Amino acid sequence: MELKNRKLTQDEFFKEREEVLQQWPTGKSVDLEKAIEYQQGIASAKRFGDKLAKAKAEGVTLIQPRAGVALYTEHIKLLQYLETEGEADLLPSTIDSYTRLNRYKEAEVGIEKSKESGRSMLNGFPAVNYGVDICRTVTSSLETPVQVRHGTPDARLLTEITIAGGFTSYEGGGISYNIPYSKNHSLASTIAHWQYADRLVGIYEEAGVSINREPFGPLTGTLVPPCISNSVAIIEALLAATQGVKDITVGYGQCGNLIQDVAAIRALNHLTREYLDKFGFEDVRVTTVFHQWMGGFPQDEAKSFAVISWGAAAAVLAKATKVIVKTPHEAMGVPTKEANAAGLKATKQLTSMLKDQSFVEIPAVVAESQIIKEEVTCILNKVEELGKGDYVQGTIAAFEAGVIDIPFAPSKFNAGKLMPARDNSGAVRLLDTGNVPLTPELKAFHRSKLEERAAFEKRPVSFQMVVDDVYAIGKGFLVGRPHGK
Amino acid sequence: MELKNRKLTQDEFFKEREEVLQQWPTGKSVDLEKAIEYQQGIASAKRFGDKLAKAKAEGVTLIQPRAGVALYTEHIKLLQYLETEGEADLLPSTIDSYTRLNRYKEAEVGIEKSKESGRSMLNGFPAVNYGVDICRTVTSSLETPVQVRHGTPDARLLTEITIAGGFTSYEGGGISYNIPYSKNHSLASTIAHWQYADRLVGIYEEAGVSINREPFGPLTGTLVPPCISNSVAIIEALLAATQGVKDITVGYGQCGNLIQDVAAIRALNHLTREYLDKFGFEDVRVTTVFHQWMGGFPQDEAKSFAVISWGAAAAVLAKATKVIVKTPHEAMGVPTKEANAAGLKATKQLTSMLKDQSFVEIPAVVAESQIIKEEVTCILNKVEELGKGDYVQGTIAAFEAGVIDIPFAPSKFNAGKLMPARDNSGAVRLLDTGNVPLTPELKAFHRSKLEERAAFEKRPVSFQMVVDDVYAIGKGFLVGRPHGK
Amino acid sequence: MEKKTIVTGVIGADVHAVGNKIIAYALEKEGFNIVNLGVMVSQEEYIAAALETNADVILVSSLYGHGEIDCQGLREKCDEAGLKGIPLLAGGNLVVGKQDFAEVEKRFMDMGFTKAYPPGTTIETTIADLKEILGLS
Amino acid sequence: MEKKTIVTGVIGADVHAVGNKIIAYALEKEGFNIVNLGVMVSQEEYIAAALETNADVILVSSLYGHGEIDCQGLREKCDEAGLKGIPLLAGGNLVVGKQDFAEVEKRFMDMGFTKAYPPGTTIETTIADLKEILGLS
Ligand code: B12
Ligand code: B12
Repeated sequence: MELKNRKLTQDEFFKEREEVLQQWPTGKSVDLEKAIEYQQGIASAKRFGDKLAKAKAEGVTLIQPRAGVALYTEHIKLLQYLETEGEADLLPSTIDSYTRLNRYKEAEVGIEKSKESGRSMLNGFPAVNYGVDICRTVTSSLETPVQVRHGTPDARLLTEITIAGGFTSYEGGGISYNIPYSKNHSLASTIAHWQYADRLVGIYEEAGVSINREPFGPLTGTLVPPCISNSVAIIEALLAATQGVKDITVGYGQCGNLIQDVAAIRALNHLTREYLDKFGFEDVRVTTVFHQWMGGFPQDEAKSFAVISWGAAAAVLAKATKVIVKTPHEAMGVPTKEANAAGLKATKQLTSMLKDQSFVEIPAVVAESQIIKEEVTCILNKVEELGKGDYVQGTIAAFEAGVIDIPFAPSKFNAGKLMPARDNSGAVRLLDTGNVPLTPELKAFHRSKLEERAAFEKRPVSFQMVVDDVYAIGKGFLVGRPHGK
Repeated sequence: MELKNRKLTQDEFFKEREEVLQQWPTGKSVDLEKAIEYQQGIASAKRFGDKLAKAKAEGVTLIQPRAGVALYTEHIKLLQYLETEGEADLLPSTIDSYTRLNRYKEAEVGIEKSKESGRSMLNGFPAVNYGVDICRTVTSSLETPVQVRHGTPDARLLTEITIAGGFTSYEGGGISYNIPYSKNHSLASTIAHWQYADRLVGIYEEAGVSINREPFGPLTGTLVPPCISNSVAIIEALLAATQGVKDITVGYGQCGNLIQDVAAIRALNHLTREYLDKFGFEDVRVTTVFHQWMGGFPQDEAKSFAVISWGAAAAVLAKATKVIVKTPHEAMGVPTKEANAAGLKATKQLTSMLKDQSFVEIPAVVAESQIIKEEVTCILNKVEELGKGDYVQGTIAAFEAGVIDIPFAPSKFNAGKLMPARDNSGAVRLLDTGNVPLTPELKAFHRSKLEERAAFEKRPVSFQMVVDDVYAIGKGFLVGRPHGK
Repeated sequence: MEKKTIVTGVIGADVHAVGNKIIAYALEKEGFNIVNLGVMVSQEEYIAAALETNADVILVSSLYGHGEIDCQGLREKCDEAGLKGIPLLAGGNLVVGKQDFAEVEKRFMDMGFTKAYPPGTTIETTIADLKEILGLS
Repeated sequence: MEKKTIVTGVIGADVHAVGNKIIAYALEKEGFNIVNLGVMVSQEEYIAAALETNADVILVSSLYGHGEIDCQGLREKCDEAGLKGIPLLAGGNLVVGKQDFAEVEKRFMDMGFTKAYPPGTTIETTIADLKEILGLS
């Protein structure tokens, strides 16, 4: 059957489900009815969506770390520590890379090796191997809502197990957990897998249990232009809503120029609402997440604190509903719990201290967000056109054609023709628009911004700028200037 | 003779000088001619003013720590460490509190006790007790320009010794090192003492040696409204220029609201230039310094990093010529060298990363700085009026009348009638203008800003807001809200 | 019940005025009779004020790091002046640098202080302790 | 002088593509012949590519923390495939978490790697070392 953007039927879903639950022995223990009952018993204070809605109403920005280790007892201790010592408002369980690739056998080895060596040999929490009950042990040990964060192209079994396991929010999407995280998965396959995951959330919704869903905003985390990440987020929001999801948090990864960063969240917030409304999803709740700097980090911990704090400040000034927090160990490896808590506390300081300041409506931000909106509209119009009105078909065709194109993506289904570079103030612009269908005016705007930089640096606009920009942050800068500039 | 704002004659200066050099035995070793020669031998790269001028031309923000310990060998090691490991662009020698109060005997005890106990029992470097030669040992051990930073009402001997000792910049002023730092010194006495210090710098200037001078901008560091700190900085710049000073850095301590902070530096920069020009000092060079948060700090080190970083960001976005850096130990005590370097590195990360972004000309900043300019003009017009055109007489009268009034100042020569409080976005406004001669429009502006906050907090505008604002930062906030707001 | 009297001030050559003003304001609001000597207070001034006002407690602040030097001998001088046993509290940033507070506390107890407080002591703690020391709670 | 050939790639289930693209670009610019396998490269793929192109070095990146597991046995497989002695370099974020690099290095040397590099190794270091290993400098 042709893949379309339409709600899976009960038949389709439950037929597929039989297979999914057999992918690993722990699948057998998922009982949907009991799981719904279990979820219904979770108090509002521990529900992700409720806490986000409250924050949105109050205009404050919540803080959330990334964290996950191999052994579940250690994982609980880690999350409890981040909750108390780290003052986290929201908690994660970051899933390990083997699980993300459905390599549960290797995850099992990782668990065993971790037990032996006494240190976590996995880069996250292997939820599938543990199964429903241990997940419930984890989520019920905490006062704070917990979300599954991963990067899994085929996350169907993980979704089943973790939602039954008491998690109340779930990150990912058919595009955002494919193109930046995978090499060989076709978009058709991952979109189908995520229709399943979203449909499962829809079924919970229909039973009165609201699970928050979050497309992964930052994509590859490196020089991703706001129009690209916004377009992907909006598409995934539409796809999720189609399957019955009612609570969506759209995200964006900090690029570093404050005006552009605030503008990107502003545009994302407005456009997601507009597009959902346009397709009849007026009842879907929208919140936003700002990711602190997702690219390469400085090695030095003090310098990392500065990058973290700058991200915290931008998140608050943009009035994002939550901010995902990095740690002073970012450049080194998975952080210790102390380093994780330190990143949180630095962030909390600024989400508190700056909560009464907003940059959302200053003229420069409004102007920049107007540009992003125009760009996104160009892209999404083309997606609709290519899909003849269908966003799934349109998206697949758009990636094929390079209409949506994510810089530095490992996927072979990504065109890789778009070339981003920073302008003279550090905002991310398009050096080569590839096949992204911007209007001539918009293209000229990007070009002029880069010419401005080129003039300042006394060199032509060229690919060397892109390379310099990737290296720049390692040297402490945002814009990669030639020597002596 | 009546104290006036006029250049000291050679006779007056050298007569006074005889006395000054006798205040402590090390005074004898100051030989002005040889000192000028010594200063002439200091290379441009190690001269404070030259490095500032270069930074101003390039539009970058330099970083400078505070640091000083009792034993000079340790002091040298400390500064070398901050230079290499801390990546400081400019260095300080922070003077201890006994020296600041001319209690050289107690400083001597402090040196002895430090030798015995192996830890610094003084909160700074006792330069007078050490004398010219040891100061030269210090300044010549470093690659970077070094400044004397203190808080000394009568700094005449300290100035003589340290400039002869190779320091190329000198902080302080007759108002800014009196009212926040002293209880009983009359303004007349400290202004006279600082005329001496400025005249000495003028004599060096006339011999071709430029010493940078910096009025202490932040004053008490706590809820100081920009119009007050700007007025004091401009007056001290005028007084210094009158004595022949040619290189002045005017300063401001972060209040926390980004728009107001950038606006304050903008207004300070413009107005200092204007007033110097107005009085014929077109040849005086002006640069600016932004002080990271000068009030009470959070106890937690990670949170301190956030406050430090936010100050660094504001400094760069305001395009200040340099930023004075706090440390993660601020709330605890004089920092270790590691903590000091950490504060510097966090700051360096942002002065590099954000150097291509400026907020100086955004409309909200321009509007806010317009208000500050109007306020300062009101104050300085009144100072001129009270002094019948003489800024020294005018200043003394202005403090007496509360026309200039510094919140939380310990000095009995400060009126203490002005009452600052934060508005709903955290900008510092005037709850009670005391006798500060603002126009009715400006008063109404302040009032309306505070009424806005009062309405939000559902309580009347009152002194409790001031108290809440002082406590707020200890709880992580800028604005001290009543419970549950 | 009669109002208790507390002498407050910042000792030595220390000019940190903010905490002092805030403490005085808060304690007054709490119903204490406050004799605030402000900043740069000598040992003699504390004692004179305590004698004159028949004070129940002397609350010494020191922020600038020289507290350890400035506070030496205060207890002895109190004893001599006829203020034997008067509670002496010290707080602020009592020593130079970040030091293990247990050790700092010990040094101040050895000097005869009733209690010593670490940096960042909240006004709530200060009030609660004062009430306990004065038998008010 | 003949161009030296280097096989590059990110091992295992690792998809961190940025460093890999940048390294390939920089080494090519430096005059090397680069066979870039991209991300998610298996041990077998490295070996096949090295054999096919008669490579002089295999440069293994691993960022995501599982490098220690993924790299086990690579040297033995090289030996078996007839690539005895081929320089094997590993770099990136080789292990989970912030660990003492001396120990990490030892573990990789014990696995038969020629050299192992800590996080944040600059491209300048990478180029300099390659030249030394290949006797080009
Ligand atoms: C961007 C990024 C991502 C992007 C990657 C997008 C993409 N497809 O490329 C996304 C968001 C998708 C991502 C995902 C994940 N990531 Co990631 N990611 C990063 C980050 C922030 C930057 C990496 C980067 O691009 N650096 C810039 C490039 C230029 O530098 P580089 O890759 O380090 O390479 C340089 C040097 O290391 C050296 N080098 C590299 N290889 C070699 C080899 C040799 C021989 C030599 C000499 C030199 C050398 O040369 C390069 C140029 O100078 C790092 C942290 C960091 N470094 O700051 C984390 C990091 C690598 N990620 C990490 C993790 C755990 C993950 C995830 C598992 C979970 C997660 N956090 O989401 C998934 C993994 C998915 C998978 N299966 O691989 C961890 C690894 C932990 C560990 N080792 O202990 C890190 C360290 C973050 C952290 N502290 O937790 N990530
Ligand atoms: C503002 C400030 C200044 C202003 C003071 C303006 C003024 N006249 O008031 C200025 C800039 C002038 C200044 C000058 C100096 N300062 Co200063 N200053 C500060 C700062 C940032 C905040 C102090 C403050 O107002 N806090 C807010 C109030 C509300 O809190 P508080 O005073 O701590 O009081 C609270 C508690 O401690 C407690 N408390 C206080 N006393 C007592 C007593 C008892 C018995 C109890 C129970 C509780 C209690 O209750 C209060 C309310 O909660 C502190 C660092 C910090 N704390 O963040 C440094 C700090 C106190 N200063 C310091 C120093 C060294 C100096 C200088 C010598 C040099 C310099 N850095 O410029 C000069 C000293 C001049 C002198 N002779 O005293 C050091 C002291 C170092 C040490 N102890 O090791 C500090 C800690 C900064 C640092 N880390 O280096 N300073």
